[in-house]
Amino acid sequence: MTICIQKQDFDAGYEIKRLCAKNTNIGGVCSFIGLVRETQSGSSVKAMTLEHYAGMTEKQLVKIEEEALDRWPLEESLIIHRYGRMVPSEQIVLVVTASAHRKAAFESCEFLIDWLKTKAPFWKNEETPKGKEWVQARASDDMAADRWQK
Amino acid sequence: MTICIQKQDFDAGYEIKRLCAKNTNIGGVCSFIGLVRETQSGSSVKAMTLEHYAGMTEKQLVKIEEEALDRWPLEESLIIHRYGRMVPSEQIVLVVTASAHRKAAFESCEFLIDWLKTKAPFWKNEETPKGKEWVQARASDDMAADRWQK
Amino acid sequence: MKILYFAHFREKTNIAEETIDLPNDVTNVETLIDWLVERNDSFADAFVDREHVRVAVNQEHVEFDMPVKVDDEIAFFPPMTGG
Amino acid sequence: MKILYFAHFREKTNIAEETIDLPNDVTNVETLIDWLVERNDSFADAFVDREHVRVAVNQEHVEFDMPVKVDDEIAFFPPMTGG
Repeated sequence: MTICIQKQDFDAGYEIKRLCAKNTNIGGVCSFIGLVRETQSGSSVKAMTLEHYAGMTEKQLVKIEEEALDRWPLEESLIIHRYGRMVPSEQIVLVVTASAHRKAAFESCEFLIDWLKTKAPFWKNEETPKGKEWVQARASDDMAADRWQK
Repeated sequence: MTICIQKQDFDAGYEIKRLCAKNTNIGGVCSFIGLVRETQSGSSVKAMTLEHYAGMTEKQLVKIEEEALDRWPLEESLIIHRYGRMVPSEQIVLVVTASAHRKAAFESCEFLIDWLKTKAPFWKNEETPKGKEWVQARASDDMAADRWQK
Repeated sequence: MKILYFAHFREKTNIAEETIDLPNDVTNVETLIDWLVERNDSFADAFVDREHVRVAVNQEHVEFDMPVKVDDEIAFFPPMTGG
Repeated sequence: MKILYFAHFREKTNIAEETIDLPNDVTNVETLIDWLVERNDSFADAFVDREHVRVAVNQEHVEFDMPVKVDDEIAFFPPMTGG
């Protein structure tokens, strides 16, 4: 169970490999990488800057990872979330979950990313031809997060 | 859309990176890695040998990947499935799906692995202290695959 | 009381962080916002759409009826867009 | 007609692949299995639990009522356990 909030890029393959090394109980590893897309709601994005609430972010992420560990029989888990300025194709976030069985790995990975989208204190600011704009929260993301409510 | 049936191991990080390179429409990449577990239904596994039906495997995998592309708006997809003898912790299979949005990436990745578990012509033979045994198909895997029936 | 402003709250108020004395009549988040918007037009503008104001007290996401105390860290921000 | 045997079918029959002439009375998968189990005890044993026999004709998974022809590739195997 590891949380990293960092400015620098990450090597997803290295992180996945390191997470699973030597744990022979792992049968399935699910990972999700979020990337900066060039096209967002019709306009072209030159870059995106992610701002976050240092302190609160770490605190909230530790809590949500604990909840995931309560709900699913996970062997390992990892969240890396970047902040700062990124251009299209750059990696923003990595979530990795490892379990004996694939269902727990898939569900917990999706749970964590749905949660990050709506409950972690990050805000995206996009540079488009129209200027800089704060990305609006999306109802579909709220709905995705709500379905995990017990 | 790539299919590899191979004996040698793979580098998941390299494959994911290569798949997404230069495609700035990708917003989310979901991947699943299946590993050999040391403990299976109570007995300890020393090694596992995967046999497959060369020819049919490739044909079936191409079809199922096409079905995934029909059902979800995928930008890229990749399946690597190994055969031969593997020891605990070794990688068996890699499925990667990339889409503009995460929901399509998660669903199609889970669809492909559920399908591989039950419909791709692979058979696992485990070496345990009791001797070599063919792994029995599991009803839970059939149920997981059945929920994707249209 | 320490107050942090994120995203458009920081941009509109031109303040990232400030420390203020607990004003009279401020007992909870709602009354703190009432007090802030009286300061000037920038604050009034930042908080105009209260439905989209999110708040954390001591780094926990809370509702507007949450009591606030003199040594609290309060943060205002729009709905989150991480991931 | 080419017949392939996988997993325990290969082990029990001791045959991975064979080419046979299309026997009389064999019209579909079901009647082919009927003919095979008459060969000897190993074949009878391999196919004893027909509910767990899976078959492909020309590399397509099919049911037992699938017709078989002289130039087909038939494969017998247990339920798949890939992934």
